[in-house]
Amino acid sequence: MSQLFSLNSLVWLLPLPPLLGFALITLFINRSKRSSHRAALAGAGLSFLASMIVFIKAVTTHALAENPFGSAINWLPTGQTWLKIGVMIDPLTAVMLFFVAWTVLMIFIYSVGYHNFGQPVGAHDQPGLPPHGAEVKEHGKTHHVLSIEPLYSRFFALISLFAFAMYLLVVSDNLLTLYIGWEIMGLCSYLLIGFWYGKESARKAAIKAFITTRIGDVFMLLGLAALYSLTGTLSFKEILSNPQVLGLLSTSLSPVFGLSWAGLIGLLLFIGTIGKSAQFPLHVWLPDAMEGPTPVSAMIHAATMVSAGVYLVIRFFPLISAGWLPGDPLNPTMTIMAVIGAFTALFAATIAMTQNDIKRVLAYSTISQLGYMIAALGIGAYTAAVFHLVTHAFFKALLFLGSGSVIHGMEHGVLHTNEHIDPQDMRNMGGLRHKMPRTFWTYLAGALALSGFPLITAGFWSKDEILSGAFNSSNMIVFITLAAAALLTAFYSARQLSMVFLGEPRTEAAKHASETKPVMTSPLIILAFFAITLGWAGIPHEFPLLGKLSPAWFQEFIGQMLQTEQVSEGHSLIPLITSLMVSLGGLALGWLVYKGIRSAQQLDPMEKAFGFVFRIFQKKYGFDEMYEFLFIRPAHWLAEKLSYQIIDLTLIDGTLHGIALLGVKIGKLLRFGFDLPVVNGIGDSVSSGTKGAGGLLRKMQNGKIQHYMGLAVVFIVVITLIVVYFLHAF
Amino acid sequence: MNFLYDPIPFIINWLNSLMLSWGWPVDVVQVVMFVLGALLICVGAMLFTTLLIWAERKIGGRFQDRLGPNRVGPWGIFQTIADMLKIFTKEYITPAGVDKIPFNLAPVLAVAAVLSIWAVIPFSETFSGVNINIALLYIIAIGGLGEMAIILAGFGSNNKYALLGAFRAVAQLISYEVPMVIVLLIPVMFTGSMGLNDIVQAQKIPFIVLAPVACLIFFISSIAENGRAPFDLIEADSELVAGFNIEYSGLKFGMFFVADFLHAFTSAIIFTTIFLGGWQGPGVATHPILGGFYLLAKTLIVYFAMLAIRFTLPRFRIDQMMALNWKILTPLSLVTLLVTAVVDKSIPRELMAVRIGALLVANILIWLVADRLFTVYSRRHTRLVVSGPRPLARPDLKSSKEERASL
Amino acid sequence: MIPLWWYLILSAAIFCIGLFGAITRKNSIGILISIELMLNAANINLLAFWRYLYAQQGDLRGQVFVIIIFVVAASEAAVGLAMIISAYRRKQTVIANEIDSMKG
Amino acid sequence: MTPMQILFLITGVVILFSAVMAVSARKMIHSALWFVLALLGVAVVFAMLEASFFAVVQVLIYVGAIAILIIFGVMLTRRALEDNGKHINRATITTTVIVIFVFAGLIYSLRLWVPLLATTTPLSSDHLDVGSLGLAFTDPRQFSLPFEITSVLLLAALIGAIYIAYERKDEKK
Repeated sequence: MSQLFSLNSLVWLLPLPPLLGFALITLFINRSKRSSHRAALAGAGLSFLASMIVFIKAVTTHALAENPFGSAINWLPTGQTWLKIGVMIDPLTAVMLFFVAWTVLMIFIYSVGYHNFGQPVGAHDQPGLPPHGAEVKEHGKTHHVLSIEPLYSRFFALISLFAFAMYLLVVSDNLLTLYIGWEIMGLCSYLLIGFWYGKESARKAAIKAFITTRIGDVFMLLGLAALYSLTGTLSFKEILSNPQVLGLLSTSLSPVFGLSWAGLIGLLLFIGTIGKSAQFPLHVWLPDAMEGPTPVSAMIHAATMVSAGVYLVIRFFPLISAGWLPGDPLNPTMTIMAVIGAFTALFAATIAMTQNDIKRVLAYSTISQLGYMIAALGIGAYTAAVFHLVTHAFFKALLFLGSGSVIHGMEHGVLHTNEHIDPQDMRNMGGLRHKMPRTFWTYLAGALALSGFPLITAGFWSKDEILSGAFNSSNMIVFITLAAAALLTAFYSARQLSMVFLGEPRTEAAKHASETKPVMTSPLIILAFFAITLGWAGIPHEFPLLGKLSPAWFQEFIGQMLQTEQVSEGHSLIPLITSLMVSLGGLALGWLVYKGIRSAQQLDPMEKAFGFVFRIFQKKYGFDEMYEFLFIRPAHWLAEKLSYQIIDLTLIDGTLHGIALLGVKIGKLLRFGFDLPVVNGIGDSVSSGTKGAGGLLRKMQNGKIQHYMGLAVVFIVVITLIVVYFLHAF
Repeated sequence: MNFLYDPIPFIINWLNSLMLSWGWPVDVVQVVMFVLGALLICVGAMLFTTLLIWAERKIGGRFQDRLGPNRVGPWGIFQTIADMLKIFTKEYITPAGVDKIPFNLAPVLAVAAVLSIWAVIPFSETFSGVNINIALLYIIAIGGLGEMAIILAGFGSNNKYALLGAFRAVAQLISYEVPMVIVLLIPVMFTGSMGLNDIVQAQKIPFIVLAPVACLIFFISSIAENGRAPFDLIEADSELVAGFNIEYSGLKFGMFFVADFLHAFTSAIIFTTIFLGGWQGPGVATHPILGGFYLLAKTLIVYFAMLAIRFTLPRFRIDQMMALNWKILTPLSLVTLLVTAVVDKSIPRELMAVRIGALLVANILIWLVADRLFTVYSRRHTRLVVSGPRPLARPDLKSSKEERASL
Repeated sequence: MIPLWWYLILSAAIFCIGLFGAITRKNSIGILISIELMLNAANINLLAFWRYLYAQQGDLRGQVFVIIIFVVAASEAAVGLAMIISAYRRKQTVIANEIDSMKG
Repeated sequence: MTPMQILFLITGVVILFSAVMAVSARKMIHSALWFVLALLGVAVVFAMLEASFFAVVQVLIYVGAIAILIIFGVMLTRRALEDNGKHINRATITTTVIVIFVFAGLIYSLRLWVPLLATTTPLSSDHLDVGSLGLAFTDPRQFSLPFEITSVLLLAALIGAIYIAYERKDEKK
């Protein structure tokens, strides 16, 4: 019994409740919207509880990294060996579980409100399109109010499946189940981006996301296969905690680019991360993914799924950095990571600066922040990356949910005023701080955390840690790039805050926007709490004044993961001052520039000032067009000309037609030469013979039982006579 | 004195040796002895029956608050003889259209079937007609012949009512044979033999103590087998004219009549033999003749109980009778058999007191449970009787109960 | 003593009479009776063989066979009569040769 | 000629005569009654074979059960009895030939068989014990399986007979 309820089995069971919820909703209770979200919430809640128990147990376990708990079982026989699957809880998993559990549960709760549970069914709503709102007659007047999502149950089924996959990915102790979770998440991402499949843009975005991430996944699968064929195992513990294996991998040379096997595999896995975490150049899918419902954006495309990419790199950091010690020059894979991460951080931030869609800004911001983490890993700032991953998950989930709340408020205004404007366009907003105070304050907390507002926000501590790491490992280019990106981050955060909440309402809809329901705002408050306080778990020792108060718990906890004695990044004043400057400066600059916008039609002040550069940023450097020109059009052309016209129509069809014609000829020959005269002749004669015999024998089969009996006796007598006289049996 | 203690075997041995001394072959002597014995028992039984008929009428009269036969001889004791004479002298009417062979065979078969049973009954430790080891089976088999007689009578009469009566009778007999045979397995189980003498000898304690429920079931079934009240639907004088024997007259009817009485008495003997210890009693070991008297006394007590039932209880409806058999007696007998078997086998023979106590307790438990179940069942299946207020002969008077209360 | 072959001849004769009846009787109950006769003939055979060839060795197989045949005969009579009555109820006939179609 | 042999001959004649009557009587009920007589004769034969248990069981099962069933069946199908057509069908002569042939064949095949002339001595009492048969039926090493199968057959026949003869309400005309 104790075995059954042990922590170990709890870890095994941890991902399952949402899967059960998914099955339940899909198979049985999808007719009832209430039962659907109850099942989904119950699933998420159970997993949440389990995660918290596991987390607390993990935190209180001494030297968890050396003795992670979990177990493995044989799963697939592969020749003489077994492919094992199992679960494992080590410090990294524990913190992943912590933020995944919290954000997932918050987003589940939030979704109930976001999809307008309890509102009437819209008369013109159709499955696959966002609800248009319903008309309600009250006191003799007709109100337009929000209407419930038609595919409500499907949504909860899908996010339950997604939550299952995420938990599976987090608790697995091997690359195989991680990959399974990874791919289920890809599928869920595809389904949820295309949730409103009635919209063409949503369908296209879904396909784009699916194909783009698939490119990364193929490389990741290559890396996985290489790893398995070289080591014969996919278990993290057996690969990453085994100096022998790591040493072998890092010293043997691979056939590509002169990289070591460790480097090559790391690179291949990193390409998977590029796809999943939307790093340059595979970043194009993430902004389009904003076509999905906002909880989806929050959950999949900010807090969890994209984090999975970073998680993979973090998990395989020992492999990627095999043979590298802090202070050494970076090895090729790490260099690539640092370059791509830093570049993505800056590059996405520039685009984020220019976007007008509230969710798109956040989407590019996400890309940028993920770039931060990758860059941090590239320069070896391991704990800083993990720290930023956690804090980012909270404040970015908060921001997305907040933006959803804003959109909801705006939609309410739009329905109320019948104004035909885009409720997601920031130019149409303004002054919402009075209308939506709870949303404003929580959003403010999130935005400040994003921009790294000093001391009181979690983002400051984690970002500061990354900047110190970059500075102290003397990768000045990376440091400067990241600092610039941080400046831009603060700038667009301030821009967003100013455009959305500050100033005066620029449209009628904004004037009539209203605060959303508690079921949506209470998750915001909880997440805001974490967005502010979480950073205090990781204040470095060397930080002036505060460092003495806090024990840098987080760094120590995560730092166990590394064999080297690297607890926190070395600290000095220059990065601190830089981060203070960039965050406060960026915020002030943004506020100054955008506080003066008065009308929705007004040209962006930055565009006025910078014109051409701004437009390049706004067009996202033309990446979509470039891909269209470079890959999609040629692919279409090739498909049309080569595959369809030449190969398909001419070669294959021609051959097939030839074979068919030949078949017809042979068939005719056989029919007239053999079938009709010989086979049919025999068959006919057999059948007519049978018929004749039947006609004779029919008289015996007259249903008269005594007739049969008499015949039986006669035959027995005859047979006995034969036996006696001819065989001399007696 | 030996002769007085055990006279019958003494006479048998004497006759045997006498005939052998005449030089007759052994086989012939045996056949003669069999014939003699059969004659003796038949005549004895017949004579006894005349007495029984008188006694029954007399007791019935007492039960029904009248005198009964009281004119012919002292206490009317020769009434039966007079009736016999009357029956002998009556005309034999053979209706047109009867099937002669079955019609005439039936009464003979009826009496023969009952008398055949007497062949196996142990009258005392040393005297019984034939001591075969499957006597119980034989009794049941002979019961089948009795049924055959009824069918023959019903069919041979070429009369609708007779046929109907025969059908009813045979249905009843066959049905009640089922629980009877099942509970008969219990004494067989206790004894390990189907021989009646073995069964009696095993009854140091009568089986009525060990298996009271089985005993009760057997008693009820044997009354039903006799076709006596409350199971007298076969004859149902007031309903069916007379049942299967309607077309019979004279001595043929008399034979059915005798068979009926004899059958009842035979049932009582069998009951006594199987459940009341037969000839067992104090002093039989040294004075076997006492056994015959014990058997007779016990049998008469049982017979009296049957009479009491006959003259007090009203008749069943046919559906009630069938329900009693198939829904109550048969399941109850199966359960009893099962429980008794388990209890009996699980307690060693040496612990006699424990065994008796356990069997008693088990039987009481079975009875309580069955009683509870059947009460519930019968309440649920009570037919609603719709009737208005009872008409009063003199509505100006209050009902007697109220009257009494007012006094 | 009676030799074995007396029994065998008796049983063969009963069997042949039963066979004759089974084929010639029109009434299906008559057929049933004839079949029972044949089974009885078999029983006589079995018991006779048991008595003469096996009883001294305490071998019980003949008796076991007889009991099984009793059971089979009883089952056959019960089911057969049930079928005859059922058929009679539908077709108002017990003539075997008139009951020659499976339907109805 | 011992008395037993005389008894056997008498019994045999009775059996054969009543069997012939049973298969040839015009009235079905007479046929059934002759059948009962034949069965009683067979019971006597059993008794002569010192199988008294089987003699009694023969009476119990055949006379007490099967014969009564058959008579019931005859009575329930009485309407068919009253038609006065031929009671045996056309194939009588052919069948007679066949049956005589079979009988002759049986006699012929018995002719040379050695144990045919076997006689035996009276059995000792322990061979007559029903108990040993009963034990044999409950002994798993002997005949408990056939016994169980037989009881299942009996149960199946019971249920089947009830089901077949059960008059369904909706079929009543």
